[in-house]
Amino acid sequence: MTETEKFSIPIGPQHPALKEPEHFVFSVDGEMVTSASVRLGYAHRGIEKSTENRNWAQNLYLLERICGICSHTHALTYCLGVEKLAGVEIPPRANAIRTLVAEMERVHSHLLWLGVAAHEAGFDTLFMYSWRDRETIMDLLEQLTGNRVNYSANVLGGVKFDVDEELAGAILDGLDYLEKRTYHYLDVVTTDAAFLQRTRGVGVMSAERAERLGVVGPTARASSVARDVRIDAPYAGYDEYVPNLIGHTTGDLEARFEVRIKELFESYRLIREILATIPEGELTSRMPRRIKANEAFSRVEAPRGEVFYYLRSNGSDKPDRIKVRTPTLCNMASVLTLVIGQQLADIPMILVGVDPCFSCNDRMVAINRGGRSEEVWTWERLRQYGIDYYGGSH
Amino acid sequence: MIELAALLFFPGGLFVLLNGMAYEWVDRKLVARFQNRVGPRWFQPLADNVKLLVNEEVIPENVDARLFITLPVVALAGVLTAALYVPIAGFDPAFSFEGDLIVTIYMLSLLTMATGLAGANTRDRFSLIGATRTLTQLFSYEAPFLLAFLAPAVVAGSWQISEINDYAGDHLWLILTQPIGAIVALLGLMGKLEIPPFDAPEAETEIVAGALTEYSGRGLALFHLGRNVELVAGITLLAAFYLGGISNPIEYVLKTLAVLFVLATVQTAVARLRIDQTVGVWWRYGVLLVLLQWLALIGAEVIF
Amino acid sequence: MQRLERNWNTAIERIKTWARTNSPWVVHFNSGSCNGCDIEILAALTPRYDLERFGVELHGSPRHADVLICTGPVTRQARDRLLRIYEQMPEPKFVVAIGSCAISGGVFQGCYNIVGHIDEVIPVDVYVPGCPPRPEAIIDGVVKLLGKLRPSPKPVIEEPAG
Amino acid sequence: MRFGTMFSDIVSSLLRRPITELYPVERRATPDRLRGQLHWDWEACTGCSLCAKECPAQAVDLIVIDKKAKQFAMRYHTDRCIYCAQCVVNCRFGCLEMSSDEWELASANKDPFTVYYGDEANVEAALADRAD
Amino acid sequence: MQTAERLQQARELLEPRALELVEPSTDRLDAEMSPDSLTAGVQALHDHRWGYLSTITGLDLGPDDGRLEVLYHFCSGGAIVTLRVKLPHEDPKVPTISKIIPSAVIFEQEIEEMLGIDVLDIPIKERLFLPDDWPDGVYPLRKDAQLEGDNE
Ligand code: SF4
Ligand code: SF4
Ligand code: SF4
Ligand code: SF4
Ligand code: SF4
Ligand code: SF4
Ligand code: SF4
Ligand code: SF4
Repeated sequence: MTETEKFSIPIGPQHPALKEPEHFVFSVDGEMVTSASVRLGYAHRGIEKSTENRNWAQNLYLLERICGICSHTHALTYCLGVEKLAGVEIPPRANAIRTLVAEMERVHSHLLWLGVAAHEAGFDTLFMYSWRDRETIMDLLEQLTGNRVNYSANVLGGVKFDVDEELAGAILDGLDYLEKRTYHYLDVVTTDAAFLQRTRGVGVMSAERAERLGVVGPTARASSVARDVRIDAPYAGYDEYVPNLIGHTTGDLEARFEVRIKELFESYRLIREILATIPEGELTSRMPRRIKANEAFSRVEAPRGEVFYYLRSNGSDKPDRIKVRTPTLCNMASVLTLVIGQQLADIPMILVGVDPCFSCNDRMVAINRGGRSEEVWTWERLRQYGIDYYGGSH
Repeated sequence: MIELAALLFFPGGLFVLLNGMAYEWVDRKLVARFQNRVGPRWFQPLADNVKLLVNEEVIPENVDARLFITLPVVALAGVLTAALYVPIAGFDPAFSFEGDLIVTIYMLSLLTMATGLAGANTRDRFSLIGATRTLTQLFSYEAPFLLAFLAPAVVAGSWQISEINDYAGDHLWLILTQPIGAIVALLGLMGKLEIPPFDAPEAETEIVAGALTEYSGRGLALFHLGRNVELVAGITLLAAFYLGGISNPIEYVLKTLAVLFVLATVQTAVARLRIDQTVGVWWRYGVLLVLLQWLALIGAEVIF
Repeated sequence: MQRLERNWNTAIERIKTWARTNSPWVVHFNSGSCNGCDIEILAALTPRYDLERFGVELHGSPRHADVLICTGPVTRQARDRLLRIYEQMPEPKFVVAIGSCAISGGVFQGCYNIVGHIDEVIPVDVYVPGCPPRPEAIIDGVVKLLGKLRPSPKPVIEEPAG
Repeated sequence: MRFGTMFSDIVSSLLRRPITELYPVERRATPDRLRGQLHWDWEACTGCSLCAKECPAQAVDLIVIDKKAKQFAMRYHTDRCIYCAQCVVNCRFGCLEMSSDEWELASANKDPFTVYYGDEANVEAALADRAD
Repeated sequence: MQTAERLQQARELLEPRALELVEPSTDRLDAEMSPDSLTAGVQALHDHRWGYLSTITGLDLGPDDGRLEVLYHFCSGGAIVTLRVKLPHEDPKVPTISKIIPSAVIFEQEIEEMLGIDVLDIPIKERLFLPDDWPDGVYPLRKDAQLEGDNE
């Protein structure tokens, strides 16, 4: 096989669950992967450029809508950055409320992920139940913030709303229920035979590899890389409400499930702590409309890993440049490099393994031999190929 | 004249179709209830099928149009024929002869074959993969499935469905004496119907809708109906053989619904198997178990 | 004789309409949304809201679907895909635009990679504003779509321009 | 390793009523904070335009009819609005409010999405202005 | 290890190679690099396992300054080290760092596409974000880019 072969993994353009559609292309020399690239851009809207034409307040809502799943994370990262730029200190109560919403968002996001992952594995019952229980936290978020997704909880300089006794009580009740259910899900993902055969030992990533590739979030932590911005560089209220780092050593899919579910318990604990000890005080500080020329970084731990913002102001009421780095992009970058120099047969495992979301990974591969007829490879066939290649010891 | 009516309306044709839709509803409703939701209304399958029938049927380019149109008809005709040999609604089968069991089982496979061919014919990549998976799966469960249905035939000493039915009615329920066969037959039926965990051939998350991705309108409706009929015929056979025979409508309803209930439960409680795992399960355990049971049966014959 | 024929035709029409309004199968396309609307659509299928009550089934293949549910503003890269999916659906087909950005561009108005909103690319039957609309509001949209079909079945939608 | 870990859920669901809420037949009460359609109290408005200025989606316009006499109308697009409440925060005179009950805005055409607020004469003036 | 210690370590690594070092705040160290010394700086951080590459930011400093700038952000715990490279507006070139840190490719692709910065020897040249029919030579993140639709 001397010709260069190209694989491309088309990701269903219509995709009810989530995530931007992406498109992988692998070039292969014989058995060896020589290059890998990814095509993004189906959901590329040009947000970064548009921030330069909008004022600081408008950008808050634009950036919040980079992604509806971690919307609060993006809004929070932006607010923290802008407040740093302007040198504004926000009241402690506002900080606590921001942290509260962030943790509630983590709960919703992890439950969502559990459901989607189960759906991808063909376990619709688990999907239905985890989403049923997720409604509990969605209701609470709606009661607290006024919207189920894209909460718009933040304003520059603080938050929009307060928590009172009654709401706090409702949240605590909701948590009690969720905690019970979470124990059950932990049990399911760690013991269900049918489910484990899709996750145990699949997509293993060693600690060293994860470390070097700059993988972030639960994916990194499942490979025993202790990386969590909430602990490393506490922001908002996290210096008072300190999460414990949840790690795992095996680095396979099962570990990633376990890490995420165990993080839920941490979030429940933090939420309870916040509600018990929330400081009194104002909700907002005054923000200037124009911000002097300056630059700042802002890092926040999203449910899927570190979000990184670079912000630069030039003295006007609009930013000069805002750069957004999302965790998914970061983990994607590591996939691409992980496969170079690997055997073709390893690709599926690596893809499934590194990416925190599987929606598109379990799809298929088309091979184009030197531009001639397009031969179609299924995921299964590729996997089968891998099994055969390694002597069928599977 | 009466025979023609039997063929077209009762217990053949129309009745089986309606029965099939009703059972599809029961199945979907049960799954919905198991998942703590309300689920579809009672006329849902009817509405679905009528809608598909009246909708436009798109015939994609570069397919063999004649095959594209005839395959669904063949599929439905096949299973309808199979249904004629099965004691639907507790009445004696419309037709019956020595050896009709084998014919029935093969007629039931016709649907799967047609699905596979339909997928291969459309040349869409998802369809192709779906077709490959469908056929792979067919070849893996066919043998154990057949063996599981032949075991009752052997003890009854006949290859005729009505006689095995009578035998099962007179003796201890075969599910007690041949539990392994019963389980394998049930799982085989699930494989045939491509319901979870054996739904890899149409895994929506992976290959959209498998072999039938390109079908719309009438063709899709016929495949759907075919599936429904297969469901009825399959569980009727299962109930007749393993649950002590079916001799009247009441028994029919109770026993087939019992099988359906088990079917729905299993399907809700498990995750999908990958296609290689499906094949593995069948060849490694399915065949082995059935053979074991055969050995036990032969042993029992010899001893008593 | 003529009356009989007319009655027969209206009866057939009635049955068709009945079947269509009771079995809307949907396919979903995200042409650049923030995922917010998409997760709410998914949520509408789960036990709490259970769209299957109305006969809604989510299908992966546009060939099986009667209703296209669109979210998000249309990005340059996604435009052709959107058109292609719409063209693949068999007649009669309907389109529901979910979320403010699908209707008007919402917060993304003016971004350089946006070509516009859904109804600039394909005809839309029902609009559901919100950012994102709650699952109940999505159900409300579906119910309004079905209501629209009911009195007189809408004839074939004209082909999209462009 | 066990099979059927979800079995307990399945059994308990079979015995209980489904959790599904029967919307639109039954309509659950919505939380007070829910952000639905925007409403404007024109009597309190001073015409500062701060609401329109920071709206991220250009969903509100303040139409000045007569600046001296403080006669204004407001055009609001429910289909552009992203329900973020920045305008509510911005208005120092408390003229803006988001309804917690008007969120079923779906429509088969786009006409209802453009809403005019203001007293009758002003709305008419604004409409006439637009017609030109 | 504390943030200050980490920054001190980075300072020692970068001192010999940087044009200028500043600490704008307690958790940051900015190192001004020339395009030629960039790889050496990255190599030094990489060899001593100092943190991970968080992202690469490209920016246009505007008509007054007339230059482009590329920032390489490295994070380790709470510390952020930024290597800054200033480039001319005409014909900007930086070396690739993907030989050292392979996962940088995606970020380098992005600055190429969005700002028209030529990343020398980058292994992949394909489009990442922009649509297939995007005109060549239009770089959306440059201040002088003429973009339709981007009005307001
Ligand atoms: S977040 Fe990324 S993909 Fe989305 S608009 Fe911005 S640059 Fe494009
Ligand atoms: S990581 Fe990014 S894409 Fe993923 S859910 Fe969060 S914001 Fe959305
Ligand atoms: S599952 Fe992973 S690869 Fe697929 S769209 Fe989501 S982030 Fe991308
Ligand atoms: S499998 Fe994919 S296409 Fe199907 S519902 Fe799930 S995410 Fe959507
Ligand atoms: S309407 Fe709002 S939630 Fe929906 S896709 Fe657009 S920005 Fe996201
Ligand atoms: S306070 Fe408001 S109304 Fe008064 S001048 Fe300022 S903007 Fe205008
Ligand atoms: S809620 Fe937000 S989008 Fe709507 S009008 Fe007010 S500021 Fe504009
Ligand atoms: S911010 Fe308030 S007072 Fe000012 S124009 Fe708007 S509604 Fe009127």
